[in-house]
Amino acid sequence: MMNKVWSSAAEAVKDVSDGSTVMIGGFGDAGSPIELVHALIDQGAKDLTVVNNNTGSGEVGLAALIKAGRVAKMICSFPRTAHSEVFTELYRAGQIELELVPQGTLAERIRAGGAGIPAFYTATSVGTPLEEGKERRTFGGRDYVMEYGLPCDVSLIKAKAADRYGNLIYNKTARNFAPIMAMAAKTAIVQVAEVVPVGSIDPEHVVTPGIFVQRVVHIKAPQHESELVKQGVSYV
Amino acid sequence: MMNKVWSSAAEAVKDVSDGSTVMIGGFGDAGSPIELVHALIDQGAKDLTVVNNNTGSGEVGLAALIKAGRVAKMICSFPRTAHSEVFTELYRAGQIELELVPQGTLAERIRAGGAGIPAFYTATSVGTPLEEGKERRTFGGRDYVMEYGLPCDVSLIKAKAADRYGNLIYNKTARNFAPIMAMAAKTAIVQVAEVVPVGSIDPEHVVTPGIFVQRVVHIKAPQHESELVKQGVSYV
Amino acid sequence: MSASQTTVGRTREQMAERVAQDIPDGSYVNLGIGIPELVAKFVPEGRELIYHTENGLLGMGPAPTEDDGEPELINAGKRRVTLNPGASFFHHADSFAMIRGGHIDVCVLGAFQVAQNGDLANWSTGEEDAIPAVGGAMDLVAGVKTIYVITQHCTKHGEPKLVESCSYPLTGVGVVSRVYTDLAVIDVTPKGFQLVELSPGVSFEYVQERTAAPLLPA
Amino acid sequence: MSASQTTVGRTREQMAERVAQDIPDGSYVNLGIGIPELVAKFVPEGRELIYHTENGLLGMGPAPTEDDGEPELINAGKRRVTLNPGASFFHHADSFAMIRGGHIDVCVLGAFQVAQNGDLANWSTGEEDAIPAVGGAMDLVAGVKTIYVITQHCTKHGEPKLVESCSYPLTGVGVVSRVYTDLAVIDVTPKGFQLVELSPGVSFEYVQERTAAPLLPA
Repeated sequence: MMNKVWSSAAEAVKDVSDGSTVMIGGFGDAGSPIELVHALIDQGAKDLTVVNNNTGSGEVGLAALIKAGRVAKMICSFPRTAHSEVFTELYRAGQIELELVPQGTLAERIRAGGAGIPAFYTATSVGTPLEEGKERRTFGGRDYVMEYGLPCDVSLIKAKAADRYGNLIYNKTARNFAPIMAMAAKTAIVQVAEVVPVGSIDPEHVVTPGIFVQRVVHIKAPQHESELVKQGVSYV
Repeated sequence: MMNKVWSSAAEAVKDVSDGSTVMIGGFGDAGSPIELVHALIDQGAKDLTVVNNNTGSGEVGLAALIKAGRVAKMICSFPRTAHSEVFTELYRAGQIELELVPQGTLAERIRAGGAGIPAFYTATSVGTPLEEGKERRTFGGRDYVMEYGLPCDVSLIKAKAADRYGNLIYNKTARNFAPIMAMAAKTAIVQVAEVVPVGSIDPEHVVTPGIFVQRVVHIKAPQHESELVKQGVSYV
Repeated sequence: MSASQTTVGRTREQMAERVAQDIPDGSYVNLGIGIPELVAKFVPEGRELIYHTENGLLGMGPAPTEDDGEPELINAGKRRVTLNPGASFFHHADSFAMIRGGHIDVCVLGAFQVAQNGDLANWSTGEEDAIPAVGGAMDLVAGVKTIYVITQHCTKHGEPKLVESCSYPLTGVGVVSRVYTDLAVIDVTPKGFQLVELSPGVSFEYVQERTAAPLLPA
Repeated sequence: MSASQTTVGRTREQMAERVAQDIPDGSYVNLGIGIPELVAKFVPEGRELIYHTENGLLGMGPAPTEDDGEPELINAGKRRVTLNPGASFFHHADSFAMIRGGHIDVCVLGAFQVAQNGDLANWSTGEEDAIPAVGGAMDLVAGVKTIYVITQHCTKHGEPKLVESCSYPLTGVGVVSRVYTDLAVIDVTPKGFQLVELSPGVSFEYVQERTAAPLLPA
C-alpha cells in the first residue's frame, strides 16, 4: 500500500545530507514551511544550497537556518528583507554565497528542473548586469539569454491538505513556488494542516498530483512567520 | 465592463485570416471543439497551419477542415487515425505538409510559446530520425536537442464552463491540450457548455485563468466526434 | 530646484490618477510596489481592470480594512490583499508565464532613471556594499506589453531621473513606453523623449530644465 | 520456427503476468497501448500501482463494463477508462513533465526491435509510403526511469526482434532495461543481452537460435 504520510517532521528530514540543494517554498508569510525548516535545523545538515525567493525573516524558519550557519549558498531573487539582518551580515562577512536570479527566471528554472528541461531561453535580464556569464542568442530578431533548469535534492513545502498518495491542494497565495518545487525535487517533503482520505480531493481540483510528492507530514496548526517575528522568537 | 462572451461561433471565428496558425484542442473524443471547427470551415479561411495531436476522425471537425482543403500544413504527433483517410490521401498526393513532433515535445513547445520561451532543450528524439535538422547539445553529460516555442494566431478549444472573464474549468481528460493552447494563442476561442456568473468558480479551482482567453462561445450541447463519425456525418 | 518640488505639479495621488486614465477598460494590470499601487484607487467609473500579482493571483482586490485579511492572501509586496470576484490562484511558473508570454497588458513601475531610448534602471543603485536584489522587475519589463513608469521628475537631491543614458544598472533595455511625473507626461519615442502634456501650472522650459535629455514639445 | 510459436513459451497474458511481478508496490506506471495494457490485470494482490496516461490522468482505472463510460474520460489509446480513488487530471504539458522529468517509474512498451545496447525501435518500420506517426513513444523512452519491453520473441514471419543493432528507425538510444517475451526474460546489460529466466519448457539454445545477438546465460 502506498502511504507517503510520515510520523513527524524530524523523521521526514532525517536523511537530508550535507551539501544538498534544498528548495524551500513560501513567499513572505504565505506557504512558508516553518516546522519543516525547524526540523532541518534540528537535524543538522550543513553546506546547503538553498533556493527560496528571499532569505527569510527575523530569526525563524529560513533566516534561522541561515543564522545557524547551515547555508553555504542562497539562490534567490530578493535577499533583502524588512525584518532580517541575518543574510546581510553573513553576506557582508563573505560567509555566504549569493546567486541572484530574476524571480520569473527562478520560477521557470525550477519548473524546467522538474520537467526534464536542462536549459531554455528567456528575454529577462538581457542587457542588464544579471546577463553576465550567460549565453546570448537571437530568435526571431530578439535577444534572449540561456538559463539552466534547476533541480534539487529536497524540497520543503507547505500545503493545505494531502491524501496518502501525496495529492495536494493549497491555500490561496500560499501556493506560489510549492507546486514547481515539488516537481523539481528528488524528495519533496510537504507539511499539511490536514491529511484527508484518498478519494476526498476531487480529481479536477488536485493542484499537485501525488507523483511529485514523496513525503507528507501532518502539522495541524502551522505557525506563521510574521507572528513569530513579532513575538521576537529566535530558533537558533 | 469586461465581457468575453460572443454571440455565436460564427462571430467568434469571423476574423481568422488565411495563412493563420490555428491550434485545435482535443485528444480523440475528449475536448474536441467540433462546433468551433465547423464554424471555421463555414468561415472559409485557408492555407492554415493547424496544430493538433492527430488529424481528426471521419469527415467531421478537423478531418473535415482538412478535407475541405483549408489546411496547408499539419503539426502533430500522430497523423494516422482509425476512422479517417482524409489526411492520408492528401499527404500521399503531396497536397498537405506534415511536421511530425513527439507528443511531449509538442506539448512543451506549445507551453513555451505561451510562456515567452523561444526555445528549450529536451532529450526526446535524440538519436532518432526526428532529430534531423535539430541542434544537438550536451548538458551534464547527456545529449539534448533544441526545440522552438510554438505560439499561434488562434486557438480553438473546448471547456466545461466559463465566466465572462474567460476563467475556465474542464471536464476530465478533455482538459488535455486546451490550457496550453489557450496560453499560446493571440486569440484563444473557447466553446463551453455552460456560461456561469463571475465569482461562481472557486479561485482555487480555476484551471485556465481568464487572462489566457479572449473569446467565449456558449455551445450548450456540444456534439461528440465519435457519434458523428458513427452516424456517417460529413461536414464537407 | 528641490525646494519647489513640493508645490509645483502633481502630487503622488494626482500622478496615479493620471496614469489610471490611460489604462483601457478590460486590461490586465500589474502594479509595482509603492506609488504604482495607488493607481488602482483612481480607475475611472465603469472600467474593469484585472490586477495580477506575481505571487500567483489574478483578480486581486484592495487591501482589507484595518488589520483584517489573511496571512496567506498577500501581494508581491507581501501586504495583505482581498479577492475580487472572478479571481484565480496559480503557481509561480504560471504567474510568470503570464508576464513573460506577453499576456499582461500594462505594468506600472517606479524608476531610479529612464533613458531617452526607454532603458529603465529601477532595481539597483549599483553601490558597492549594497545587497543586490531584483525580484520580478526584470521579468516584468521584458514581458509586459506596455511599461508605464510613475516617478518624481527629479530625485530628492534635485537630480533629473530622465536622462540621456542610465548611469545605474539597467533593469531592461528600451522597455519604457511612457513616463508619468509630477511635472509632465512624457512618451519614449524613436526620436527620444516626447512631451505629451504638462502638469497644470508647469511650463515646458521648467520641465526641460529638469530633464537631462532633449524633450520634444507636444 | 514460426509454427512453433503458438505452442511454446508464454501466452500474451502470461507475459503480462510476468511483467506485473517485477513492478514494485507504489510505482507510477505508464502502460503502452496493446499487450502492455494487459499488465494491469495481473498486479499481485496487495500492491498498489498508480497508472499514468499521457492525455492527462494519473490514477486511471480499468475499462468500464460494457459500453459504459464517458467520451471525455479516455486513455492515450483513446479507449474509455475509469477513475481510481485518488486520481487527478492535468494538462498535456504537465503530463509530459511527469514523463520527461523522470517522475514515472516504469513504462511498459511494445517493440519492433530491441538492440543489445538497449536501442528501441517501435514507432516506424521505415517503409517509404508509410505515414509517419510517433505519438508519445519517444518522450516515454527518453524520460521514464525504467523501460520494459513486452513483445513476441520473433515477428509473425519468424524474424528475431532482439538484434545486434536495429534496422528500423529508432525510438530511443540505449533506453530498454528488460525485455519480456514469450520465450524468456532478458536484461539489457553493458555486456549485451543477459538471460534472466527461460519460460517454462523453453531451452537456452531455443532462445539463442531465435535471438540475433549473443545471449549471456543466466
